[in-house]
Amino acid sequence: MTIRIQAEDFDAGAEIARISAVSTNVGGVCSFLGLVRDSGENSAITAMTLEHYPGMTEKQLAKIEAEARERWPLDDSLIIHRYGRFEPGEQIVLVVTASAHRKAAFEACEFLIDWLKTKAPFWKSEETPDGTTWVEAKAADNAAAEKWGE
Amino acid sequence: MTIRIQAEDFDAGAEIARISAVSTNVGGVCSFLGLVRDSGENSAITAMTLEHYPGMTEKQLAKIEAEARERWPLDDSLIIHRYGRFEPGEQIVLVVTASAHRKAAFEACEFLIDWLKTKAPFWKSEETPDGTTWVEAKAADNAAAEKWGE
Amino acid sequence: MKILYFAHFREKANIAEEDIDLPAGVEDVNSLLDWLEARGGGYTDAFADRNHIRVAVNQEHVEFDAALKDGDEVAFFPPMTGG
Amino acid sequence: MKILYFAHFREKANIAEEDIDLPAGVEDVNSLLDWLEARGGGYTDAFADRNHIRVAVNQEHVEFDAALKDGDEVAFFPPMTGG
Repeated sequence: MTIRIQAEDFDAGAEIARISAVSTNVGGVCSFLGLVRDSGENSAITAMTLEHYPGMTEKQLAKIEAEARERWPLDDSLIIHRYGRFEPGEQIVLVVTASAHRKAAFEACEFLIDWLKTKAPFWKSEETPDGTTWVEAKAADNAAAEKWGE
Repeated sequence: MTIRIQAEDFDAGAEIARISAVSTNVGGVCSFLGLVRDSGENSAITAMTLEHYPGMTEKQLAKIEAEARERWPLDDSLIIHRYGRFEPGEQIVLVVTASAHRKAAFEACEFLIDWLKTKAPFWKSEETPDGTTWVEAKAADNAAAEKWGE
Repeated sequence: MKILYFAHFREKANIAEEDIDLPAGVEDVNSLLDWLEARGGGYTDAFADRNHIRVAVNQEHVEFDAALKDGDEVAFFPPMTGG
Repeated sequence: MKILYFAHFREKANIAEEDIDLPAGVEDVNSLLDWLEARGGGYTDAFADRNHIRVAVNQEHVEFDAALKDGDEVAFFPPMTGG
Protein backbone atom coordinates (compact mmCIF):
# COMPACT_ATOMS: atom_id res chain seq x y z
CA MET A 1 0.00 0.00 0.00
CA THR A 2 1.65 3.20 -1.11
CA ILE A 3 0.47 6.81 -1.20
CA ARG A 4 2.57 9.52 -2.74
CA ILE A 5 1.67 13.20 -3.02
CA GLN A 6 4.39 14.86 -5.03
CA ALA A 7 5.32 17.58 -7.51
CA GLU A 8 7.61 15.27 -9.49
CA ASP A 9 6.52 13.18 -12.43
CA PHE A 10 6.29 9.39 -12.07
CA ASP A 11 6.97 6.26 -14.13
CA ALA A 12 3.60 4.54 -14.43
CA GLY A 13 5.06 1.46 -16.14
CA ALA A 14 7.63 0.91 -13.40
CA GLU A 15 4.95 1.22 -10.71
CA ILE A 16 2.68 -1.29 -12.47
CA ALA A 17 5.59 -3.70 -12.92
CA ARG A 18 6.50 -3.40 -9.24
CA ILE A 19 2.94 -4.10 -8.10
CA SER A 20 2.55 -7.00 -10.54
CA ALA A 21 5.49 -8.67 -8.86
CA VAL A 22 4.46 -8.35 -5.20
CA SER A 23 3.03 -11.87 -5.11
CA THR A 24 2.37 -14.79 -7.44
CA ASN A 25 -1.17 -14.68 -6.04
CA VAL A 26 -1.79 -11.58 -8.18
CA GLY A 27 -3.91 -12.50 -11.22
CA GLY A 28 -4.89 -9.02 -12.34
CA VAL A 29 -3.53 -5.49 -12.08
CA CYS A 30 -5.85 -2.63 -12.95
CA SER A 31 -4.51 0.87 -13.37
CA PHE A 32 -5.87 4.31 -14.14
CA LEU A 33 -3.61 7.09 -15.36
CA GLY A 34 -5.06 10.62 -15.41
CA LEU A 35 -3.60 13.20 -17.79
CA VAL A 36 -4.10 16.92 -18.46
CA ARG A 37 -6.40 17.42 -21.46
CA ASP A 38 -6.14 20.39 -23.77
CA SER A 39 -9.89 20.94 -23.98
CA GLY A 40 -12.28 21.86 -21.21
CA GLU A 41 -16.05 22.32 -21.13
CA ASN A 42 -15.95 25.55 -23.07
CA SER A 43 -12.49 26.39 -24.30
CA ALA A 44 -8.93 25.30 -24.92
CA ILE A 45 -6.76 24.68 -21.88
CA THR A 46 -3.15 25.79 -22.05
CA ALA A 47 -2.21 24.74 -18.51
CA MET A 48 -3.66 23.46 -15.26
CA THR A 49 -2.58 24.05 -11.67
CA LEU A 50 -3.32 21.62 -8.86
CA GLU A 51 -3.31 22.94 -5.32
CA HIS A 52 -3.72 20.69 -2.28
CA TYR A 53 -3.87 20.72 1.51
CA PRO A 54 -0.63 19.12 2.71
CA GLY A 55 -1.21 16.84 5.67
CA MET A 56 -4.94 16.44 5.16
CA THR A 57 -4.40 14.93 1.71
CA GLU A 58 -2.17 12.13 2.97
CA LYS A 59 -4.53 11.48 5.90
CA GLN A 60 -7.60 11.27 3.67
CA LEU A 61 -5.91 9.08 1.09
CA ALA A 62 -4.64 6.65 3.75
CA LYS A 63 -8.19 6.39 5.05
CA ILE A 64 -9.75 5.67 1.69
CA GLU A 65 -7.05 3.19 0.75
CA ALA A 66 -7.72 1.33 4.01
CA GLU A 67 -11.41 1.27 3.12
CA ALA A 68 -10.66 -0.15 -0.34
CA ARG A 69 -8.56 -2.92 1.24
CA GLU A 70 -11.43 -3.75 3.56
CA ARG A 71 -13.98 -3.92 0.75
CA TRP A 72 -11.90 -5.84 -1.80
CA PRO A 73 -9.26 -8.57 -1.45
CA LEU A 74 -6.26 -6.59 -2.69
CA ASP A 75 -2.68 -7.80 -2.73
CA ASP A 76 -1.42 -4.26 -3.19
CA SER A 77 -2.49 -0.78 -4.20
CA LEU A 78 -0.90 2.52 -5.08
CA ILE A 79 -2.04 6.13 -5.36
CA ILE A 80 0.25 8.81 -6.75
CA HIS A 81 -1.18 12.33 -7.09
CA ARG A 82 0.85 15.29 -8.26
CA TYR A 83 0.43 18.97 -7.43
CA GLY A 84 1.79 22.04 -9.22
CA ARG A 85 1.39 23.47 -12.71
CA PHE A 86 1.04 21.14 -15.69
CA GLU A 87 0.61 21.37 -19.44
CA PRO A 88 -1.65 19.22 -21.62
CA GLY A 89 -0.42 15.64 -21.91
CA GLU A 90 1.27 15.64 -18.51
CA GLN A 91 0.50 12.92 -15.96
CA ILE A 92 -1.49 13.98 -12.87
CA VAL A 93 -2.64 10.87 -11.08
CA LEU A 94 -2.03 7.13 -11.04
CA VAL A 95 -4.07 4.49 -9.24
CA VAL A 96 -3.01 0.84 -9.37
CA THR A 97 -4.72 -2.13 -7.72
CA ALA A 98 -3.67 -5.79 -7.69
CA SER A 99 -5.85 -8.74 -6.79
CA ALA A 100 -6.24 -12.45 -7.40
CA HIS A 101 -9.35 -11.65 -9.42
CA ARG A 102 -9.98 -9.00 -12.03
CA LYS A 103 -13.37 -7.81 -10.78
CA ALA A 104 -11.88 -6.80 -7.41
CA ALA A 105 -8.98 -5.02 -9.12
CA PHE A 106 -11.32 -3.07 -11.44
CA GLU A 107 -13.81 -2.12 -8.74
CA ALA A 108 -11.19 -1.02 -6.21
CA CYS A 109 -9.36 1.04 -8.84
CA GLU A 110 -12.53 2.82 -9.95
CA PHE A 111 -13.58 3.35 -6.32
CA LEU A 112 -10.25 5.00 -5.50
CA ILE A 113 -10.26 7.35 -8.46
CA ASP A 114 -13.95 8.26 -7.98
CA TRP A 115 -13.17 9.07 -4.39
CA LEU A 116 -10.04 11.08 -5.25
CA LYS A 117 -12.06 13.22 -7.65
CA THR A 118 -14.53 14.36 -5.01
CA LYS A 119 -13.14 13.89 -1.52
CA ALA A 120 -9.38 14.35 -1.56
CA PRO A 121 -8.44 18.00 -0.88
CA PHE A 122 -7.19 18.98 -4.33
CA TRP A 123 -8.34 21.98 -6.35
CA LYS A 124 -7.73 22.59 -10.02
CA SER A 125 -7.49 25.86 -11.88
CA GLU A 126 -7.31 26.02 -15.64
CA GLU A 127 -5.53 28.53 -17.84
CA THR A 128 -7.37 29.30 -21.05
CA PRO A 129 -7.04 32.10 -23.62
CA ASP A 130 -9.81 33.86 -21.61
CA GLY A 131 -7.92 33.73 -18.31
CA THR A 132 -7.52 31.46 -15.33
CA THR A 133 -10.52 29.95 -13.57
CA TRP A 134 -11.12 27.48 -10.77
CA VAL A 135 -12.63 24.24 -12.02
CA GLU A 136 -16.07 23.62 -10.57
CA ALA A 137 -16.99 20.29 -9.05
CA LYS A 138 -18.92 18.13 -11.50
CA ALA A 139 -22.28 16.57 -10.65
CA ALA A 140 -21.20 13.46 -12.59
CA ASP A 141 -18.15 13.06 -10.36
CA ASN A 142 -20.26 13.34 -7.23
CA ALA A 143 -22.70 10.76 -8.58
CA ALA A 144 -19.80 8.43 -9.40
CA ALA A 145 -18.43 8.69 -5.86
CA GLU A 146 -21.86 8.28 -4.27
CA LYS A 147 -22.55 5.01 -6.02
CA TRP A 148 -19.99 3.36 -3.70
CA GLY A 149 -22.01 4.34 -0.60
CA GLU A 150 -20.40 5.63 2.56
CA MET B 1 -6.34 0.44 -32.32
CA THR B 2 -3.88 -2.41 -32.00
CA ILE B 3 -4.33 -6.16 -31.59
CA ARG B 4 -1.38 -8.44 -31.04
CA ILE B 5 -1.49 -12.20 -30.54
CA GLN B 6 2.03 -13.33 -29.76
CA ALA B 7 4.24 -15.78 -27.90
CA GLU B 8 6.69 -13.04 -26.84
CA ASP B 9 6.43 -11.07 -23.63
CA PHE B 10 5.47 -7.38 -23.77
CA ASP B 11 6.35 -4.12 -22.00
CA ALA B 12 3.09 -2.98 -20.40
CA GLY B 13 4.55 0.36 -19.28
CA ALA B 14 5.79 1.24 -22.76
CA GLU B 15 2.38 0.41 -24.26
CA ILE B 16 0.56 2.55 -21.70
CA ALA B 17 2.99 5.43 -22.29
CA ARG B 18 2.50 5.17 -26.05
CA ILE B 19 -1.30 5.23 -25.76
CA SER B 20 -1.23 8.10 -23.25
CA ALA B 21 0.56 10.19 -25.85
CA VAL B 22 -1.69 9.58 -28.87
CA SER B 23 -3.62 12.81 -28.31
CA THR B 24 -3.83 15.65 -25.80
CA ASN B 25 -7.56 14.92 -25.79
CA VAL B 26 -6.83 11.83 -23.67
CA GLY B 27 -7.78 12.47 -20.05
CA GLY B 28 -7.69 8.92 -18.74
CA VAL B 29 -5.96 5.67 -19.62
CA CYS B 30 -7.27 2.49 -18.05
CA SER B 31 -5.32 -0.74 -18.25
CA PHE B 32 -5.70 -4.32 -17.15
CA LEU B 33 -2.73 -6.65 -16.95
CA GLY B 34 -3.44 -10.37 -16.47
CA LEU B 35 -0.81 -12.60 -14.89
CA VAL B 36 -0.39 -16.31 -14.20
CA ARG B 37 -1.29 -17.08 -10.57
CA ASP B 38 0.29 -19.91 -8.62
CA SER B 39 -2.97 -21.05 -7.05
CA GLY B 40 -6.03 -22.45 -8.79
CA GLU B 41 -9.43 -23.53 -7.49
CA ASN B 42 -8.08 -26.64 -5.81
CA SER B 43 -4.32 -26.85 -5.98
CA ALA B 44 -1.01 -25.16 -6.68
CA ILE B 45 -0.26 -24.28 -10.29
CA THR B 46 3.28 -24.80 -11.52
CA ALA B 47 2.66 -23.71 -15.12
CA MET B 48 -0.09 -22.78 -17.55
CA THR B 49 -0.34 -23.31 -21.30
CA LEU B 50 -2.48 -21.13 -23.54
CA GLU B 51 -3.56 -22.53 -26.88
CA HIS B 52 -5.44 -20.48 -29.45
CA TYR B 53 -7.01 -20.67 -32.92
CA PRO B 54 -4.76 -18.58 -35.19
CA GLY B 55 -6.77 -16.56 -37.66
CA MET B 56 -10.05 -16.75 -35.78
CA THR B 57 -8.52 -15.07 -32.73
CA GLU B 58 -7.42 -11.97 -34.65
CA LYS B 59 -10.77 -11.81 -36.45
CA GLN B 60 -12.78 -12.05 -33.24
CA LEU B 61 -10.63 -9.52 -31.41
CA ALA B 62 -10.86 -7.02 -34.26
CA LYS B 63 -14.63 -7.37 -34.15
CA ILE B 64 -14.91 -6.81 -30.42
CA GLU B 65 -12.50 -3.91 -30.46
CA ALA B 66 -14.65 -2.29 -33.18
CA GLU B 67 -17.69 -2.80 -30.99
CA ALA B 68 -15.96 -1.15 -28.02
CA ARG B 69 -15.09 1.85 -30.18
CA GLU B 70 -18.71 2.13 -31.23
CA ARG B 71 -20.01 1.96 -27.66
CA TRP B 72 -17.49 4.29 -26.01
CA PRO B 73 -15.66 7.41 -27.24
CA LEU B 74 -12.13 6.00 -27.27
CA ASP B 75 -9.05 7.79 -28.51
CA ASP B 76 -7.15 4.52 -28.69
CA SER B 77 -7.17 0.94 -27.46
CA LEU B 78 -4.85 -2.03 -27.35
CA ILE B 79 -5.18 -5.75 -26.78
CA ILE B 80 -2.12 -7.99 -26.43
CA HIS B 81 -2.72 -11.67 -25.70
CA ARG B 82 0.05 -14.23 -25.45
CA TYR B 83 -0.02 -17.96 -26.18
CA GLY B 84 2.39 -20.69 -25.12
CA ARG B 85 3.56 -22.05 -21.80
CA PHE B 86 3.98 -19.72 -18.82
CA GLU B 87 5.01 -19.89 -15.20
CA PRO B 88 3.41 -18.07 -12.24
CA GLY B 89 4.04 -14.33 -12.33
CA GLU B 90 4.32 -14.17 -16.12
CA GLN B 91 2.22 -11.70 -18.11
CA ILE B 92 -0.58 -13.18 -20.26
CA VAL B 93 -2.81 -10.36 -21.40
CA LEU B 94 -2.88 -6.56 -21.56
CA VAL B 95 -5.86 -4.36 -22.37
CA VAL B 96 -5.43 -0.58 -22.53
CA THR B 97 -8.11 2.02 -23.33
CA ALA B 98 -7.77 5.79 -23.63
CA SER B 99 -10.59 8.31 -23.56
CA ALA B 100 -11.34 11.93 -22.71
CA HIS B 101 -13.28 10.68 -19.69
CA ARG B 102 -12.44 8.05 -17.13
CA LYS B 103 -15.81 6.29 -17.07
CA ALA B 104 -15.55 5.42 -20.78
CA ALA B 105 -11.96 4.20 -20.33
CA PHE B 106 -12.91 1.97 -17.38
CA GLU B 107 -16.03 0.53 -18.98
CA ALA B 108 -14.41 -0.20 -22.34
CA CYS B 109 -11.40 -1.84 -20.66
CA GLU B 110 -13.59 -4.09 -18.50
CA PHE B 111 -15.81 -4.90 -21.50
CA LEU B 112 -12.79 -6.01 -23.55
CA ILE B 113 -11.32 -8.23 -20.86
CA ASP B 114 -14.71 -9.74 -19.97
CA TRP B 115 -15.22 -10.53 -23.62
CA LEU B 116 -11.71 -11.97 -24.05
CA LYS B 117 -12.30 -14.34 -21.14
CA THR B 118 -15.34 -15.96 -22.69
CA LYS B 119 -15.45 -15.37 -26.44
CA ALA B 120 -11.93 -15.21 -27.82
CA PRO B 121 -10.72 -18.67 -28.93
CA PHE B 122 -8.14 -19.31 -26.23
CA TRP B 123 -7.93 -22.39 -24.02
CA LYS B 124 -5.91 -22.77 -20.86
CA SER B 125 -4.46 -25.90 -19.34
CA GLU B 126 -2.87 -25.91 -15.90
CA GLU B 127 -0.01 -28.02 -14.62
CA THR B 128 -0.37 -28.97 -10.97
CA PRO B 129 1.34 -31.60 -8.80
CA ASP B 130 -1.64 -33.86 -9.70
CA GLY B 131 -1.15 -33.52 -13.47
CA THR B 132 -2.27 -31.31 -16.31
CA THR B 133 -5.92 -30.39 -16.77
CA TRP B 134 -7.91 -28.14 -19.05
CA VAL B 135 -9.36 -25.15 -17.24
CA GLU B 136 -13.15 -25.16 -17.27
CA ALA B 137 -15.12 -22.09 -18.25
CA LYS B 138 -16.33 -20.19 -15.18
CA ALA B 139 -19.97 -19.23 -14.68
CA ALA B 140 -18.78 -15.93 -13.16
CA ASP B 141 -16.88 -15.10 -16.36
CA ASN B 142 -19.93 -15.83 -18.49
CA ALA B 143 -22.09 -13.65 -16.26
CA ALA B 144 -19.51 -10.84 -16.49
CA ALA B 145 -19.53 -11.00 -20.30
CA GLU B 146 -23.31 -11.22 -20.49
CA LYS B 147 -23.86 -8.04 -18.49
CA TRP B 148 -22.64 -6.08 -21.55
CA GLY B 149 -25.48 -7.46 -23.72
CA GLU B 150 -24.97 -8.58 -27.29
CA MET C 1 -13.34 -29.58 -45.99
CA LYS C 2 -10.79 -28.75 -43.32
CA ILE C 3 -11.49 -29.80 -39.73
CA LEU C 4 -9.55 -28.36 -36.77
CA TYR C 5 -9.56 -29.80 -33.25
CA PHE C 6 -8.57 -27.72 -30.22
CA ALA C 7 -7.86 -28.39 -26.54
CA HIS C 8 -9.32 -31.68 -25.28
CA PHE C 9 -10.89 -32.47 -28.68
CA ARG C 10 -7.41 -32.54 -30.20
CA GLU C 11 -6.18 -34.76 -27.37
CA LYS C 12 -9.10 -37.20 -27.46
CA ALA C 13 -9.28 -37.51 -31.26
CA ASN C 14 -5.46 -37.44 -31.30
CA ILE C 15 -5.41 -35.11 -34.30
CA ALA C 16 -5.04 -31.33 -34.69
CA GLU C 17 -6.21 -30.89 -38.26
CA GLU C 18 -7.40 -32.96 -41.22
CA ASP C 19 -8.72 -32.45 -44.75
CA ILE C 20 -11.69 -34.57 -45.74
CA ASP C 21 -14.19 -34.61 -48.61
CA LEU C 22 -17.62 -33.60 -47.37
CA PRO C 23 -19.07 -37.01 -46.38
CA ALA C 24 -22.31 -38.14 -48.01
CA GLY C 25 -25.31 -37.07 -45.92
CA VAL C 26 -23.44 -34.34 -44.02
CA GLU C 27 -25.34 -31.09 -44.48
CA ASP C 28 -24.80 -29.22 -41.25
CA VAL C 29 -22.74 -29.31 -38.04
CA ASN C 30 -25.16 -31.75 -36.42
CA SER C 31 -24.74 -34.34 -39.14
CA LEU C 32 -20.95 -33.81 -39.19
CA LEU C 33 -20.92 -34.50 -35.43
CA ASP C 34 -22.92 -37.71 -36.02
CA TRP C 35 -20.42 -38.75 -38.70
CA LEU C 36 -17.40 -37.99 -36.47
CA GLU C 37 -18.91 -39.82 -33.50
CA ALA C 38 -19.57 -42.86 -35.72
CA ARG C 39 -15.87 -43.07 -36.66
CA GLY C 40 -15.18 -44.78 -33.34
CA GLY C 41 -12.18 -44.64 -30.98
CA GLY C 42 -11.04 -41.20 -29.90
CA TYR C 43 -13.60 -39.49 -32.13
CA THR C 44 -16.49 -41.26 -30.44
CA ASP C 45 -14.98 -40.42 -27.07
CA ALA C 46 -14.61 -36.74 -28.04
CA PHE C 47 -17.99 -36.18 -29.68
CA ALA C 48 -20.45 -38.44 -27.78
CA ASP C 49 -21.30 -35.70 -25.27
CA ARG C 50 -22.53 -32.65 -27.18
CA ASN C 51 -22.99 -30.40 -24.14
CA HIS C 52 -19.64 -28.69 -24.09
CA ILE C 53 -18.87 -28.59 -27.79
CA ARG C 54 -18.42 -25.21 -29.43
CA VAL C 55 -18.01 -24.93 -33.19
CA ALA C 56 -16.77 -22.31 -35.66
CA VAL C 57 -17.30 -22.42 -39.42
CA ASN C 58 -14.89 -20.32 -41.41
CA GLN C 59 -13.69 -18.78 -38.15
CA GLU C 60 -17.13 -17.59 -37.05
CA HIS C 61 -18.83 -19.08 -34.02
CA VAL C 62 -22.04 -20.88 -35.16
CA GLU C 63 -24.81 -23.10 -33.80
CA PHE C 64 -25.08 -26.82 -34.61
CA ASP C 65 -27.74 -26.21 -37.28
CA ALA C 66 -25.30 -24.18 -39.40
CA ALA C 67 -25.11 -25.52 -42.97
CA LEU C 68 -21.81 -26.92 -44.26
CA LYS C 69 -20.37 -27.15 -47.74
CA ASP C 70 -17.17 -28.53 -49.20
CA GLY C 71 -14.26 -26.14 -48.70
CA ASP C 72 -15.46 -24.91 -45.30
CA GLU C 73 -13.05 -24.68 -42.38
CA VAL C 74 -14.77 -26.26 -39.36
CA ALA C 75 -13.28 -26.08 -35.87
CA PHE C 76 -14.34 -27.90 -32.68
CA PHE C 77 -13.38 -26.64 -29.24
CA PRO C 78 -14.60 -26.36 -25.63
CA PRO C 79 -15.91 -23.10 -24.10
CA MET C 80 -13.20 -20.46 -24.25
CA THR C 81 -10.99 -19.72 -21.25
CA GLY C 82 -8.70 -16.91 -22.37
CA GLY C 83 -7.76 -13.67 -20.70
CA MET D 1 -6.23 28.91 16.25
CA LYS D 2 -4.79 28.43 12.79
CA ILE D 3 -6.95 29.22 9.78
CA LEU D 4 -6.04 28.02 6.27
CA TYR D 5 -7.60 29.32 3.06
CA PHE D 6 -7.49 27.32 -0.18
CA ALA D 7 -8.31 27.98 -3.84
CA HIS D 8 -10.66 30.95 -4.36
CA PHE D 9 -10.97 31.58 -0.60
CA ARG D 10 -7.23 32.27 -0.50
CA GLU D 11 -7.54 34.55 -3.51
CA LYS D 12 -10.56 36.50 -2.26
CA ALA D 13 -9.37 36.92 1.35
CA ASN D 14 -5.85 37.44 -0.04
CA ILE D 15 -4.31 35.27 2.63
CA ALA D 16 -3.18 31.61 2.75
CA GLU D 17 -2.85 31.13 6.48
CA GLU D 18 -3.18 33.06 9.72
CA ASP D 19 -2.98 32.46 13.47
CA ILE D 20 -5.65 34.10 15.58
CA ASP D 21 -6.87 33.83 19.15
CA LEU D 22 -10.31 32.22 19.27
CA PRO D 23 -12.57 35.30 18.99
CA ALA D 24 -15.11 35.94 21.74
CA GLY D 25 -18.44 34.31 20.89
CA VAL D 26 -17.00 31.88 18.36
CA GLU D 27 -18.03 28.37 19.41
CA ASP D 28 -18.42 26.51 16.14
CA VAL D 29 -17.75 26.81 12.40
CA ASN D 30 -20.99 28.77 11.87
CA SER D 31 -20.01 31.48 14.32
CA LEU D 32 -16.45 31.59 12.93
CA LEU D 33 -17.93 32.15 9.46
CA ASP D 34 -20.06 35.00 10.86
CA TRP D 35 -16.96 36.53 12.44
CA LEU D 36 -14.91 36.20 9.21
CA GLU D 37 -17.70 37.66 7.08
CA ALA D 38 -17.97 40.63 9.46
CA ARG D 39 -14.28 41.47 8.98
CA GLY D 40 -15.15 43.17 5.69
CA GLY D 41 -13.27 43.44 2.39
CA GLY D 42 -12.08 40.18 0.86
CA TYR D 43 -13.30 38.16 3.83
CA THR D 44 -16.87 39.37 3.38
CA ASP D 45 -16.61 38.68 -0.31
CA ALA D 46 -15.30 35.16 0.33
CA PHE D 47 -17.69 34.10 3.08
CA ALA D 48 -21.00 35.84 2.33
CA ASP D 49 -22.27 32.94 0.22
CA ARG D 50 -22.16 29.80 2.35
CA ASN D 51 -23.34 27.39 -0.36
CA HIS D 52 -20.02 26.25 -1.71
CA ILE D 53 -17.93 26.41 1.43
CA ARG D 54 -16.34 23.20 2.68
CA VAL D 55 -14.53 23.11 6.00
CA ALA D 56 -12.05 20.83 7.75
CA VAL D 57 -11.14 20.97 11.43
CA ASN D 58 -7.82 19.35 12.32
CA GLN D 59 -7.71 17.93 8.78
CA GLU D 60 -11.06 16.16 9.02
CA HIS D 61 -14.00 17.24 6.87
CA VAL D 62 -16.80 18.53 9.19
CA GLU D 63 -20.20 20.22 9.04
CA PHE D 64 -20.77 23.88 10.02
CA ASP D 65 -22.10 22.91 13.47
CA ALA D 66 -18.73 21.39 14.46
CA ALA D 67 -17.43 22.86 17.75
CA LEU D 68 -14.19 24.85 17.75
CA LYS D 69 -11.61 25.42 20.46
CA ASP D 70 -8.37 27.37 20.64
CA GLY D 71 -5.49 25.46 19.01
CA ASP D 72 -7.66 23.94 16.28
CA GLU D 73 -6.54 24.01 12.66
CA VAL D 74 -9.49 25.18 10.55
CA ALA D 75 -9.40 25.12 6.75
CA PHE D 76 -11.85 26.63 4.26
CA PHE D 77 -12.05 25.43 0.66
CA PRO D 78 -14.47 24.85 -2.22
CA PRO D 79 -15.70 21.37 -3.27
CA MET D 80 -12.74 19.20 -4.23
CA THR D 81 -11.71 18.75 -7.86
CA GLY D 82 -8.74 16.39 -7.77
CA GLY D 83 -8.00 13.30 -9.79
